[in-house]
Amino acid sequence: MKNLFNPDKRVTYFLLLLVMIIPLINPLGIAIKPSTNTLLAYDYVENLKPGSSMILFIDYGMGQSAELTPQVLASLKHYAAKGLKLFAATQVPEMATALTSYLDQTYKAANKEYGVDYVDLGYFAGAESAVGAMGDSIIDVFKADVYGTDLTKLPIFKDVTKLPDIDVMFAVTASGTIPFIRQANTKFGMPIIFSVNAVMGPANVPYVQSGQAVSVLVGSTGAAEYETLIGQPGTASAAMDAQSLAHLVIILLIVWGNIGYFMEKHAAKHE
Amino acid sequence: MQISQDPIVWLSAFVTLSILSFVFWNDSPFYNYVQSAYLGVAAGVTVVVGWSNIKNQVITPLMNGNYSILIPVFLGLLLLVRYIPGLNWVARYPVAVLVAGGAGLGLANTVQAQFVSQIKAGLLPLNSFDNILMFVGLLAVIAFFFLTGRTTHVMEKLKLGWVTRLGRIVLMVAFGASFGTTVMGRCSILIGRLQFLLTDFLGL
Amino acid sequence: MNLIAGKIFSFLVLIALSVMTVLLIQRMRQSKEPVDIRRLAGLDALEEVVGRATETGRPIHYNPGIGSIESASTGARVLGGMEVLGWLSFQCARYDTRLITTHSSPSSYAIAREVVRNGYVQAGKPENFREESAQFLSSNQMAFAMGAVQIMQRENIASNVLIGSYGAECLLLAEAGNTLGAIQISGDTNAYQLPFLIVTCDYSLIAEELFAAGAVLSNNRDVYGSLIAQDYGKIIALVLLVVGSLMVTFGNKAIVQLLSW
Amino acid sequence: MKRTVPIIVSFIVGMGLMLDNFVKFAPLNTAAVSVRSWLVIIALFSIMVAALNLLLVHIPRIRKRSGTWTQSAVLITFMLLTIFTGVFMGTKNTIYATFYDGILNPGSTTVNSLLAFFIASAAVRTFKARSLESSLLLLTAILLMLSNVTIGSAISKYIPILGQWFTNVPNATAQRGLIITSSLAFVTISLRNILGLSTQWLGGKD
Repeated sequence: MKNLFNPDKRVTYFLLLLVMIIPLINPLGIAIKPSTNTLLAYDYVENLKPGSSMILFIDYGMGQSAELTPQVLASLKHYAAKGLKLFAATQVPEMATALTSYLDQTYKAANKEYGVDYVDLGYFAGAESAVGAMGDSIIDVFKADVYGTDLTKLPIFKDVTKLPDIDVMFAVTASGTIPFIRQANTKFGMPIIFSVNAVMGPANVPYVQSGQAVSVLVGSTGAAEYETLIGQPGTASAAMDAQSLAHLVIILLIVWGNIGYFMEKHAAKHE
Repeated sequence: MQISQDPIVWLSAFVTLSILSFVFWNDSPFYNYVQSAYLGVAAGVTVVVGWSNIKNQVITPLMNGNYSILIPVFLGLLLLVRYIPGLNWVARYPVAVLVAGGAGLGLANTVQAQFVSQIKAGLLPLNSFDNILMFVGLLAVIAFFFLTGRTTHVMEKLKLGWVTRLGRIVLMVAFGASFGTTVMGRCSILIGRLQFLLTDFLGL
Repeated sequence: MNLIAGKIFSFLVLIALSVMTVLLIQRMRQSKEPVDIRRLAGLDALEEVVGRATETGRPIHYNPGIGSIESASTGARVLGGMEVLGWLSFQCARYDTRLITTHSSPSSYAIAREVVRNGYVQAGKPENFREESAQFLSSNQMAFAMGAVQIMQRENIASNVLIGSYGAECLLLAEAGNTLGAIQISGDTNAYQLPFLIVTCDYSLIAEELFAAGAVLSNNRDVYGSLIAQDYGKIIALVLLVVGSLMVTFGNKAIVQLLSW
Repeated sequence: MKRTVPIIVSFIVGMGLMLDNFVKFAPLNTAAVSVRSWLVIIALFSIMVAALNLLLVHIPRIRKRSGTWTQSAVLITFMLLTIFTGVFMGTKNTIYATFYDGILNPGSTTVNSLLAFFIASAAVRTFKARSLESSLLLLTAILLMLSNVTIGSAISKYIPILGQWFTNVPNATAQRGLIITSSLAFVTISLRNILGLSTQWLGGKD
């Protein structure tokens, strides 16, 4: 009785791997229907007039990139198509090089002009304190872009010196939304679109309801929905079938474990 | 199926499989040494990126005559003094500025961003089932977090012990929601790795 | 010099909270009043944790998690855990029960070693203090978790106490303790890890309950004072919510304007 | 000099940056702007110190050949190689790029992916409905798991609707309660730091 309901760990690992690999090789093609959160973010950007400015903050480590990078790429393709001016920065050192490649895959690929349509500000230390300092002056915090050119010489900074001069913030975070809300939305009412790793989705619903955040996109499901909306299915959409089956297996494992638990408790009560 | 020719893809496939071997073989040497290599590279990248920032944000401005930057640079260098025995108390000054600066910036907006704004968002007209449920649930959760005798004795006197239990139950729904969504996050990272192995490496 | 519009109410709330916190901490430092906290399931279970270990002769394992003491957000939680550890080490010294603690940062290792040795000194048995009671494993999350799991399995622990600041490693620690049949108490303020701790552990201290338990066990006057101030802050929130919601129901937005003043 | 002055410094900096948000007072506001810009530079030095601190942990272990010193040796060699190529030959250099794309990217992602395995094994072994609370938690979790993925709406169109309702009503109100109460805890802890009532950040005894 014990090991039937309490299988060796490796059994569950093989089961999980199997259920993920099969749909990756031949997808089941279950339809992806965008949820309200994703539509909120997408529609907000659709209604921005061309030439509006957007600042992107990458606040997640390389370990979370599988979950959050698909959303960054989907959103940046959308912003490039809408002709938004993009300021991009990251507060995680190891993501500086990755940020450059994300910009190449989206803004450069849409042959936008560096220094005019987008700028790569690279890494900044100080997390929330630095975002607070950017409220005074972005140029003073960074002084130069990733390539070392003085920011004042870049055309994109013609009428932008501090954070409030930028129209919208897109914060992609695995550590917390509050630092961005505190230093940008609370201080000068800057609209913020968030993409968070899945664990933080439910905890940030109150900030959308209170209007402190435009929307909170949740993990890879949000990315798959956004890819569907911009009509460019990518890695997140391809992963959705594997996600569905993996979730089913984990639910069945929980139920199976609990059946064993209750039978054991029932048997013990009758001894 | 044609396996990729790119050596970097081969290296990352080797790293991926070595670390995955940990799951089936707890102290696999592959896992131990590949992980050490990865930790070394991660620390190295931090120093490289940090150094390029020091060049852009400290050295170039100093050479252009912006000497006001000497104050934070001096405070920053004091952090290194921590390793000289007997002098480590000097490092407390930059730490004081960092800790107090962060606390001050956080304090400045926390009350408005979290306390006041979320109370304002909680002021719902009690004319629908959802709004009434949210109103009672919010009061119960806040009452659950009464901890000291000064408030909990009053609650007992007013026979409101059930409010604390209701608060705990409503909290369980929130933790259940986070739990369920966490599973999605963890799975998507493993699926991302399998996608890399199947498509980029094996070319399926 | 004038106040910035739209932030005045928050400023007043902040001043009220600051004055309450400072006054209550000063008063609690002078008063002899014992730390009076509402019943906490996790706190009462601590006796059971020590009792189970003493009867079976198997050790208790404590682990404060991956959070570091230096950082503002995790430091307070690890210190709360260390206060529970102080009580645990005193009880273990009294009943000659073995206590093993595992750590991911040199600073939490050093402080824990001091706390446990102090427990043995207070119990009048300084010579019984053993090195195993504080072990530094690794600062890498996964290596740290697996190292602690191996020690738990090798020592066949009777009780597992996970009170501190955790990341994803708490799932590994709690699962290992559960499969060993150990009685487990957990506590953290991190809302993202609490679901896992609640489902896998017998008793859990939820969010600020952790600080309350620490204050009771180590008679920490400052924490007790600030907990009272927080409770008064919650009363302010409840009054605003009840009055505000009733007024909004009848179409009167006065409280909403007050909050946005 | 060793304790009281740092506490005074933290009081001035903390109070200054806090008041700057509420009060329009020219000298305070301009001073706060410069202090905020200082924080960025000091934080930059502190991450460099933290990274170099690794050398102080691992090099003695290599010299003494104690414990897992071979792993420490691998760690330090890769760290120094990365620093050398990155700083002197630039981040576009092939060795640096190979380390970045071939070791760091797969390494950190795969270490994080291990957690999916541990959730699967914990699902059957430890996620038990022990009490009313853990059963409520597990039931909500299962509903959210189904409504988060595409198969949920394929099974029945009510699952996503129910999932959305649970997320936007009971979950939202509980999270709002958590936000309000945790902000009070944050305020008291930050105040104790700024006012020097709790000085664990000072460290050391003297």
